[in-house]
Amino acid sequence: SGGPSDDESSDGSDGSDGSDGSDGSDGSDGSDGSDGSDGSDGGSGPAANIGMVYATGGLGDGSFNDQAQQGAIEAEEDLGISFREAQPDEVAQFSTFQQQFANSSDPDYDLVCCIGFLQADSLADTASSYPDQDFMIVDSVVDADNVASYTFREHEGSYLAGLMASLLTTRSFSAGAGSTQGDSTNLGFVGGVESDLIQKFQAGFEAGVSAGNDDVDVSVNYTGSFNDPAAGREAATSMYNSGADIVYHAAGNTGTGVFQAAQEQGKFAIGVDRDQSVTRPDYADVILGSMVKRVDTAVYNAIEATVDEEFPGGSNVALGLGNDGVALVYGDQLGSEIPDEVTEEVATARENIIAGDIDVPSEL
Amino acid sequence: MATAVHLDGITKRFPGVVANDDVDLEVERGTVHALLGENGAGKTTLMNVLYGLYEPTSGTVRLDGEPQAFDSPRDAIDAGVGMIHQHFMLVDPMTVTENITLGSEPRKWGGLAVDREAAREAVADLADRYGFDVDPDARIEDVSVGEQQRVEILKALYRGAETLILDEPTAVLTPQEVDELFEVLAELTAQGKTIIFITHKLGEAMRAADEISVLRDGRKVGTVAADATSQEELAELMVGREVLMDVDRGAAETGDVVASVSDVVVEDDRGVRAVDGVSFDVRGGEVFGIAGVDGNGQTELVEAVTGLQSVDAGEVRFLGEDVTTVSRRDRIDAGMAYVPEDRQERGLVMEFDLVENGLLGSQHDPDFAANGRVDWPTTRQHAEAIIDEYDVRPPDADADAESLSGGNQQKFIVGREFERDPELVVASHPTRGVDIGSIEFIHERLLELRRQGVAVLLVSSKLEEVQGLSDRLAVIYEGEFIDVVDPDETTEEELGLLMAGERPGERANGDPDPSSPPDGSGAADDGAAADAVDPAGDRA
Amino acid sequence: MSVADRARNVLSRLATASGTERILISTAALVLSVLIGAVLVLVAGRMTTCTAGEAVYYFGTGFCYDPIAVFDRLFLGALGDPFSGGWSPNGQFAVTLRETTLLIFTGLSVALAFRAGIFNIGTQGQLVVGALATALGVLWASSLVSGVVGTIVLIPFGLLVGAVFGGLYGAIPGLLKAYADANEVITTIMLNFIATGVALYLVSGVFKDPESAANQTVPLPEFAQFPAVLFGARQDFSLVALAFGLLALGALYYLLEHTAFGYDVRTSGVQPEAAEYGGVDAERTVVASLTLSGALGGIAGAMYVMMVLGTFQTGIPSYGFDGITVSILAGNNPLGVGIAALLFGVLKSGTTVVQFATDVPPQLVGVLRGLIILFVAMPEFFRLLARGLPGIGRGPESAATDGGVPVDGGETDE
Amino acid sequence: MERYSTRALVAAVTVVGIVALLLAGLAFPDSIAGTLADALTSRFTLASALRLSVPIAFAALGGIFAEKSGVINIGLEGLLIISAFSAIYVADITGGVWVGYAGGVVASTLLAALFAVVTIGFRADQIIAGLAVWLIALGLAPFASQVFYGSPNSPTVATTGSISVPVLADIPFFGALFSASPSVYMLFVAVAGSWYVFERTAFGRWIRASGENPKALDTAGVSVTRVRYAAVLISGVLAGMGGAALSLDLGQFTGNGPTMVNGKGFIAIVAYLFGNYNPVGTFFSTMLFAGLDALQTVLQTQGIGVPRQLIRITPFVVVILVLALVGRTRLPEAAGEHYETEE
Ligand SMILES: Nc1ncnc2c1ncn2[C@@H]1O[C@H](COP(=O)(O)OP(=O)(O)OP(=O)(O)O)[C@@H](O)[C@H]1O
Ligand SMILES: Nc1ncnc2c1ncn2[C@@H]1O[C@H](COP(=O)(O)OP(=O)(O)OP(=O)(O)O)[C@@H](O)[C@H]1O
Ligand SMILES: [Mg+2]
Ligand SMILES: [Mg+2]
Repeated sequence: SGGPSDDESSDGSDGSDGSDGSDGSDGSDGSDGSDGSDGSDGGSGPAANIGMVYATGGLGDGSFNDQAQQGAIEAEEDLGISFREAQPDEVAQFSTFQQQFANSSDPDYDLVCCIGFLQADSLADTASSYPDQDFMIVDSVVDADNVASYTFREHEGSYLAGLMASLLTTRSFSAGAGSTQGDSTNLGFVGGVESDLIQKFQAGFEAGVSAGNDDVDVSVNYTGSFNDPAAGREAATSMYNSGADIVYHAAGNTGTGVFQAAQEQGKFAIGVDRDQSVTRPDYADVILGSMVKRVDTAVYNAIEATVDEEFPGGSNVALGLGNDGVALVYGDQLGSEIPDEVTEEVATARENIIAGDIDVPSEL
Repeated sequence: MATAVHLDGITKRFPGVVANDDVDLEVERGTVHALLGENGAGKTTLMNVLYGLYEPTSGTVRLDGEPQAFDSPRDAIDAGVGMIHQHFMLVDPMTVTENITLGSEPRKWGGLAVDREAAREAVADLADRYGFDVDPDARIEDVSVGEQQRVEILKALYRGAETLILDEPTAVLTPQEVDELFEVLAELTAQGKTIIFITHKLGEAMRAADEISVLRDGRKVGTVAADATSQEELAELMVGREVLMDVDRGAAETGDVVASVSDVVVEDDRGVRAVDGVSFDVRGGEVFGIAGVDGNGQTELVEAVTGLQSVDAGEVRFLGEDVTTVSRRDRIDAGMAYVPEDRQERGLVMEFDLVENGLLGSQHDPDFAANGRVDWPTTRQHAEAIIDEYDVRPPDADADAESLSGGNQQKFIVGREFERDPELVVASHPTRGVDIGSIEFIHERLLELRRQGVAVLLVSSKLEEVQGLSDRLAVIYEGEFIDVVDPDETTEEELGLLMAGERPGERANGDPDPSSPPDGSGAADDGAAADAVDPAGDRA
Repeated sequence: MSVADRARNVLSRLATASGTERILISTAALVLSVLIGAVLVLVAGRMTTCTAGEAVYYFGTGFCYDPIAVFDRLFLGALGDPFSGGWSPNGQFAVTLRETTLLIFTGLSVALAFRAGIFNIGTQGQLVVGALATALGVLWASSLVSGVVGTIVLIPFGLLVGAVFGGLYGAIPGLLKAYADANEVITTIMLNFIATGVALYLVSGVFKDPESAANQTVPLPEFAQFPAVLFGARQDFSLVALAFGLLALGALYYLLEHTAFGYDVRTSGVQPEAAEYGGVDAERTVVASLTLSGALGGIAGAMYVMMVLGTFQTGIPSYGFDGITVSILAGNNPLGVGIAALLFGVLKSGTTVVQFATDVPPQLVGVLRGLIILFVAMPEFFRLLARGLPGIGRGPESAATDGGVPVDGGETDE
Repeated sequence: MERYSTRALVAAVTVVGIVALLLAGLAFPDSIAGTLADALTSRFTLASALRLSVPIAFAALGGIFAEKSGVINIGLEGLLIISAFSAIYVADITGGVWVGYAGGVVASTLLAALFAVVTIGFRADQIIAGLAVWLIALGLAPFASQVFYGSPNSPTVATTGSISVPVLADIPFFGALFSASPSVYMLFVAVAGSWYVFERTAFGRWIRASGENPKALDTAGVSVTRVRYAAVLISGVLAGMGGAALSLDLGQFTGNGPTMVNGKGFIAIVAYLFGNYNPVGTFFSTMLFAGLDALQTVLQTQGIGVPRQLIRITPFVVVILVLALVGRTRLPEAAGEHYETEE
C-alpha cells in the first residue's frame, strides 16, 4: 500500500525527441487554422497544441522538468496532442516564452504549461495580457480566470519518507548494498538551494522522523546548487560518517552524489520527485524509496481537461497524498525487503494524513 | 690575417625607414672593431642582421668566407656569433648560471635532469678563465648592471662564440668597469676571438678598437684605423659637421637655495639603507653634480627628491617648503622637472604616441587640462614644439614612443622636462645612449637653464659629464656622500678613487691595492648583493 | 575649431585603415563562425532521428536540423523580423535592446577596469550588490513618494543607490589591491561568490517577500520601475534605460580620452611606473577605477531590478561575465562596447527565438557564441587568409605535427 | 624578503590558531570549538578535501604550465568540462573506465591545441580565446550529451573506484591519503612531477624563460613558439585528467547550467595564483580551499547555529583574508603577451 507507483516504467529522460511542434506536413496550409481550440476530433491536426515552458534547470534534471515532460508525452500518446517545449535559462525569459506561445497563431496553442514557481510573477502579467489564452502553472498559484494552478503537498510525502527512515534507522536492517545500525539515531537531509519549496520537503521529513522516533536527529545540508553532484556526495558522506544511515535529498542532480555516497558507505538514500530507483537503476541497491511528486499528473490532467474542453481556469488544485499528487514509492529493488511493520506504519500514517488526523507542517 | 666577418651590401628596410643602406663591413679575426654613429644611424640594426635576428632586405653575411643564411639567432650562435644587446636579454628571476646555460643546459640522467653541478662549474671555470667577477648563484634581479653585462658575455662565450657583438657595452659602466671590460676584450682577442662593439664614445672607440667604422643615416661613411684618426675626424664623420667637444660653462651666478636635503635616509625593499644620511643644498643657477658608481644610492636619492620614493628619515625641502611627504604630483606642480634614469620604464609610456607622452606629468596643469579636461590641440602643439626644438627623429608626433630609437626617446624626455619651466631640474644620466651631436645640444640646454637661474641636480656615471657641467660635485658611495669637491680642482683619477670608496683622508696612510679596483658589481648593488658577492675574494 | 572641422576630424579618425580592418575582420569572424556552426547543426542533425517529413535536404542528404532556419531565427528573429513586414517595437527586438542595455553597463564596467590595468572579474558580484541595494533602497523610498513624481525621483535614486553600493563593493578589491597588494583576479572571483551567498541569505531571510515562494524582495511598485517609452511594456525594456546606456558610453569615452583622470587611468593601465613618474597616485587610481567600475556594474544591477524583474531575486543571470567578453571584444574601447553589446544582445535574445522555432538543442547557440568570440579574437588569421594563406604554416602546423616537448633543445642534448 | 617574512608570520599565526582551537576543542568538546576541532582532526574531512581537490588541483597545475610559459589559459574551466563529458562518453561506448579517462584527456588536449593554435599561431588575445574555449565547451558538452543521450545529463557509467594501501590506510588521520581514488594518487604524482619539471629539467627552465623574457630564450636559440605549444598542450593534458577524474569519480556527466564543473576551473586559477605558480604551493592552496569547503560541509551538517548560506561562503572569505595578509602574487613578466621572433 505504498502509494500508486504504477506507470514509472518509461524513463522520461530519453523522451525529449518526441517534441515536434510543427505539424508533419508544412505544406498543408491552414488546415487547422482558426479552429485550434475545439479540435478534439481526429481530423488532420493534433487534438490540441500544448506549449511547455520549463523551469530554469531545464530538461534532463532527472526530476522536476523531466517529470513534467513525462506528463506531456503521455498526453501525446493517449490523447493525440502535440506539444512544443521551451527551456528558459533565466527568469527574464519566462515572460518571453510565455508570450511567444500566447502570441503564436501557427499553431494556436490551446494551453501553455508553466512549470515552476518562479514563473508565477511573469505569468500573472502574461495571463492578464492574453485573456483568451489558457495557462496552467505548477507549484504556485496565479489568480486569473485563464490560469489553472497546481500545487503539491510535498511535506506530506516527505513525512512518510521521514517516518520510514526513522523506523528503519532505529533497527538493524540490511538490504541490497546498504544496511542500518540499530543503535543509530541520525538521519540526513540534503537540499539544493534554500527556498520555501525545498524547506517544505525538509519540514515534512523532519516531522515524519520525529513521529517515528523522537530521539532521531536530522542533519541538514544545503549545497547551494541543484547541479553539483560532487558537493552532494561530500554532504551525504559527511552525514554517513557522523552516523546517519539514511539520507533524503531534494536537490535535483546534486542528489546523484547522495546516491553515490550511499553506495560507497554501504548506507541508504531516499530519492525525490520521480521513482529514482527506476530512473537511476545503478543506484537501485541503495534507494529505499522515493518521494514522487506527480507533476506529470498535473500536466496530464490539465491537458486532458483542455482536450475535453473542461479547462479548469481559475482553479487551484493542491495535490497531496489524498489525490495521489505525492506519494512515497518503495524502491524497485529494496522495497520488497522493507519489513512489514514499517510499511504498515507508513500506510497508516498515510491514511491518517488523508483523513486529516495528522497535520503535517509545511514550514520549519 | 683572415677576415672573420664580412658583410656585403647589407640593406635593411622597415616600413618607411631604410635602417641600413648597402653597408659593407669587414672585420679581421682577432681584432676589435668599433661601430660609431648617431642615434638611429642603423648600428643596432646592422648587428641584428649579423646575429640572425633580422633577415636583410638584400646583401649577404659571410663568416670566415662562408656565406651564411641565418634564419634565427640559433643559426648565428651555431656559427659562432654571440651578441650582447643594448637591453640585456636575461631572465630576471633566474640565477646567473641558469641564464648562462639557458637553452644549452648540461644534462644528466639521459637528459631528464639538468646537471646543475656541471653547469655551475662550467660557469665558474669560464668566469675564472677571463677573470670575470660573477656569483653563479645570484639571481639576475639582485645583481648590478655591470655584472649583468658580464653574464651576457659569459653567455655568449659559453655557447662557443668566436665573434662577439656588444651593443653600447660601456653606456652603463663606471670608468673602472670600462677599463676592466677593455682588458677582457684584449684577453678575448688575444685568444683569437673577434669583437665588434657599438659606442657613442669616441675616446673609447679609439682606445679599445683596432678599426672604426662610422654609420650615418643607414650608410657607412667610412672605416678608419684607430691609431690613424682623431676624435675630431670621427665626430665630423658621424655628424657631418664639426662638433664642439668641450663645454664652457662659465661662472655660476648662484641665487637662493632651491632644494635642500638634510640627513635623508632611504631604505630599499629589503630594509637596507640605500641612502644613508645625505645632506646638501642646490641653489638657483647652480649645477650640483653627483658622481658615483651605479647602484650606490643615486637612484634612491633622486627618487626621494622627486617624490617617487618615501623617505625613512630626514627632510627634503623645496623652495623653502618641507616636501618630505608631499606627493609626486604636487612636486611636479611646484616646479620640479625630472629626467629619469630609466626612460622606457618611467620616462615614457611606450604604447602612447608622442602627443600623449608630451602630457605626462602635465595632465593636471591648467595650461593643458583646465578643469580636468585635456586640451588635445594644445598638447599636440606642445609635443610638436619639443620634437622640433630637440630634433627628435622621426619628427612625427603620432609615432608611438616605442617606435623611436633610444636616443630619440631620451631627447624627447629631456625636451619635455626642460620645457616645463622648472625651478629645479633633476637629471639622471641625461645623455645615456645619446649620440654626441645630441649630447652637445642637451648640455647646452642644461647650461642655459642654469643661466636662467634654474637649479640643477645632475647625476651621471659619466665622469667627464658631471665634471664638465657641475659647479659642485658630490661623490656618492654606498649611500653616503664621501666628499663634495670643486670639479675644476679635482682630477679624474682622484674622482675615480673617491667613487671607489676611498675617503679623502685615507689616501695618505692607506695603501690602496691597485690590483683591487673598486668592485663595481658587488658594491653597485644595494647592499644585499654586496654581501653575497665577495668583492676582493673572487678577484684574487 | 569649428563644429565642421571637429566632425571632419572625428570622421577621418574613424576611417583609418585599422578601423575599417577591424570591422572587416569582425564580419569575417561572424561569417566563419556561422559557417562552422552550420556544419555543427548539420552533423548534429545527422545524429538525431526524425521523421522523413521533418528533415531538410542539402546535397541530396536529409538532415533533421536546418542551419538556415537556425541562423535566420538567431539574427532576424532577434531583430524582430524586420523584413517580414510585421515588425513592431513590442516584439523580440525590445528583448534584444534590453539585453544590450544591460551588457553596455557591464561591458563598460569591465572596460574601465581593464583600461586601468585591473582585471576586474567582479562585475557580476558588483551587479548583484547594486541590484539588491537598489531593490531595498527603492522599496524603502517608494513609501515616501508615488505616481509620476515617484518615477522621476525613484529611478535616479535607484540608479544612484545601485551605483553607490556597486561602487563600494568594487572598492573592496581596489583597496585590497592598492594597499595589501592582493591580486584582484582572486579577490574579485571570491567576492562574486560572497555577494551571491550573502544576497541569498538576505533575501531568503530578513528581506524575503513573504508573499512569494521565490527568494526575492517585495516587488517594486509600478511607478518605481522604468517606464516603457515607444516600446511595449511586456518586454521589460525601456528606451530611457538604453538612452542612459548610450549616455554612459559617451561619458566614459570622454572621461578616458579627454580628461586628466582618464589619462591617469590609461597611463596606470599600460605602464604603472611611468604613471607614478607622471604624478599619478597609483593607489588612488586603482581604488577610484575599481570603484567606478563597480558603480557601473551596480547600475547594471539597478537596471535589472528596475527595468527587467521589478524585484531582486536570487539567480541573477551572468551579465557580469558577459561584460568581460563584451569589453574584450570591443578592445576595451567604450564606443566599441556599444557595438559588442548589441552583438551579444542579439545572440542572447536570438537564442530564445531559435529555441522556440526549431528543435535544435539550445546549447548550440552557446557554442556559436564561443566560436564568434574565438574568431574575432584572431585577426591575424583573417589577415593571413586575406593574403592568400602563404605564411599560415609557421605556427599552427608545427603544433599539429610536433606538439610535444621540443627535443632538439640544448647542444648537450644528444 | 618582506613578503616571505609576512608569509612566515601568517603561517605561524595559523598554526598557533589551530593549536589553540584544538586545545579549546579538547577542553570544551561541546562548544563550536569542539565541533571544529573534531572536524579538523577527522580523516573524513581530509578524505573529503582530497576528493574535492582533484579536479581543481589538476587544472591548476595545467594553468601553471601555460601561464609560466607566457600563455594565460583562462579556459581551464572549458577544458575540465569537455574532458568530463568525453570521459563519460568514451567510457560508455567502450565500457572501459580507463579508456574513458584517456578519452577525456585526449578531448581536453585537442581543445587546448585549438587554443594554442589560436593564441600562439594566430596571436589571438589570450584572455578572449580562453573565454571562447570556456564558452565553446560549455555549449558543446551538453549539446553533445543532448544529441547522444537526449539529455544534458549522461546516463551512469562505472566509476574509477578507490584503492586502499594496506596498513598505511589505517594510520589515524593521514590514512585518508592512502585510501582514495586512483585520481588522488595520480594527483600526487602530477604535483611531484610538475615540481620536478620546473625545478630540475631544461624544459622547465625554458618554460620559465618563455614566460619571463621570451626574447632571452629566443636569442638563446630555443624556439619560444614550440615551448609555448608544449606548455599549453600539457595544460590540456593535466586539465583533462582533472575533468575525467571529476566525472568518472561520479560515473556521470551533469550538463545543466554551469555543468558539474561549476566554476572549478576558475577556482583553479585562484589556486595557482595563490600558490605563487609553485606546484606544491598550488596543491596546498587547493587543499586549503577544498579543506575549507569540506569543513564548511561538516559544520553545516552539524548545525552550529550560523546560517547555512553564510557558512557556505567561508572558504571565499578566508581566501580573501589570507590574501590581504600575505599580499602579492607576481605574474610572469611576459604573461599574456604574444611573442614573435623578429622577421
Ligand atoms: N623593428 C623596427 N621597426 C621599424 N623601424 C625600426 C626597427 N628597428 C629600428 N628601426 C628604425 O631603424 C633606424 C635605425 O635604428 P637602430 O636601432 O639601428 O639605430 P642605432 O644606430 O642603434 O641607434 P641608437 O644609437 O639610438 O641605439 C631607426 O630609424 C629606427 O627607428
Ligand atoms: N587621445 C589622443 N591622442 C593623441 N592625439 C589626440 C588624442 N585625441 C585627440 N588628439 C589630437 O588632438 C587634435 C584635436 O582632437 P579632437 O578633434 O579630438 O579635438 P576636438 O574633439 O575637436 O576638441 P575637444 O576635445 O576640445 O572638443 C587632433 O589633432 C587629434 O589628432
Ligand atoms: Mg642602437
Ligand atoms: Mg594617436
